[in-house]
Amino acid sequence: MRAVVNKMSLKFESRSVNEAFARQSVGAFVAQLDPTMEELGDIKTVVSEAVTNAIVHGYADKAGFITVAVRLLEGRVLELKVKDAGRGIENVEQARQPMFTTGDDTRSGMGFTIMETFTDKLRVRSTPGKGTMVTMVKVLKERGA
Amino acid sequence: MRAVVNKMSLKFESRSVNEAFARQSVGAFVAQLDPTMEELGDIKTVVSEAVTNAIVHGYADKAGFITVAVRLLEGRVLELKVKDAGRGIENVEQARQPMFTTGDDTRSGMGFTIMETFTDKLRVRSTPGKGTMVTMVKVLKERGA
Amino acid sequence: AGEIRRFLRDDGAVKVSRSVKERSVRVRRIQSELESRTGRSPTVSELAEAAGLTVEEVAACEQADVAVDSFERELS
Ligand SMILES: Nc1ncnc2c1ncn2[C@@H]1O[C@H](COP(=O)(O)OP(=O)(O)O)[C@@H](O)[C@H]1O
Ligand SMILES: Nc1ncnc2c1ncn2[C@@H]1O[C@H](COP(=O)(O)OP(=O)(O)O)[C@@H](O)[C@H]1O
Ligand SMILES: [Mg+2]
Ligand SMILES: [Mg+2]
Repeated sequence: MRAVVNKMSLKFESRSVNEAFARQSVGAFVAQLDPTMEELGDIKTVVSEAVTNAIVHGYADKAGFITVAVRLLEGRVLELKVKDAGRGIENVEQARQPMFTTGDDTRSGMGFTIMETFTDKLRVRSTPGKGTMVTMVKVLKERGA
Repeated sequence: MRAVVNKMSLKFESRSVNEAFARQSVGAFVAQLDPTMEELGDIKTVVSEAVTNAIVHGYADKAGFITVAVRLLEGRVLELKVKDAGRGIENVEQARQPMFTTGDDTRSGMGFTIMETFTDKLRVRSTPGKGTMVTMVKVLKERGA
Repeated sequence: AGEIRRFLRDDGAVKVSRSVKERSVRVRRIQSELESRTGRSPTVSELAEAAGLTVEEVAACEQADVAVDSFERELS
């Protein structure tokens, strides 16, 4: 296990305006690792995707809370967890396929593919009727490398 | 009671690097009200003062968690709560006096005065040995006003 | 220096939405300048220093096009 250097968590309501808040807030926390703008852009993007999923799919029928927990681990390893207590996913493997969506035609079905591409590890745990937890791990480049 | 329009909370460790994170994160949340730069500056400043107090005074002897809870109420009313479970304040009235400090000579003793000046209401609840909760209320100007 | 510049610009009454947009444009310009000079992506602290901002303020700048670009690059 890697030692935890710093950590924080955010909790907020499932309102679409909070997607921008979550991505900015995670960006401000990650700034202490002095990432490049590209790394930071990737991180903000995956937070947006996961939080948007919680709002749009998880809490499609009812409002609720979303938690984003961020840990900085030794060796510039960033761990992001986005959790909702919404309706959950029946078939996670299928949901993770590129272009699979249960949403309307404004959805691309590319959210999980983006999360997978922009991070080093993506894990999705979900229980129908109980909620979903998405965990992402991203290793930032060494400074001066 | 005013209706709650939106709310969020942050929880983080008492590390000085997290002061900048907290002020930026609250700023990102408040951005949905599209405040002026001056209002935003005031809000970030009071968050900094309260969070710095929690880190420097509250958790002077031991590390711990700080919670910042923000609610947007109807009528552009912002409520900020900064809470620690640190050593608490013996005499709150005295602590709130301008220039009173128990810190070293790098401290100005002006933190509570700044919080009072830049907000519309400041309440401090503290129990020695248990912790401190600072509540601030700020009413933002109407848009276009 | 950042404090003084902010004071001189006297932008207190300016809405945050406008100011953040302007700042993002400025940071992006500085980013491409640094990139062409050094041949690598600048870090947020390098940008913060060049722009007279805090690292958190730089981190708040949106780089929407950057994320999309890198996604397309990685997929192709
Ligand atoms: N937090 C969530 N709660 C419930 N269902 C989800 C959640 N996240 C994703 N899903 C399901 O996984 C599908 C694929 O997600 P994604 O790849 O982001 O594509 P899109 O959001 O465009 O549909 C969604 O259509 C939805 O059915
Ligand atoms: N969260 C806190 N926990 C314990 N003591 C506190 C806390 N906040 C403020 N204090 C006490 O109140 C005093 C005055 O605070 P402040 O006006 O911010 O001035 P300064 O931080 O410069 O000392 C501090 O010196 C400290 O004794
Ligand atoms: Mg999606
Ligand atoms: Mg103080």
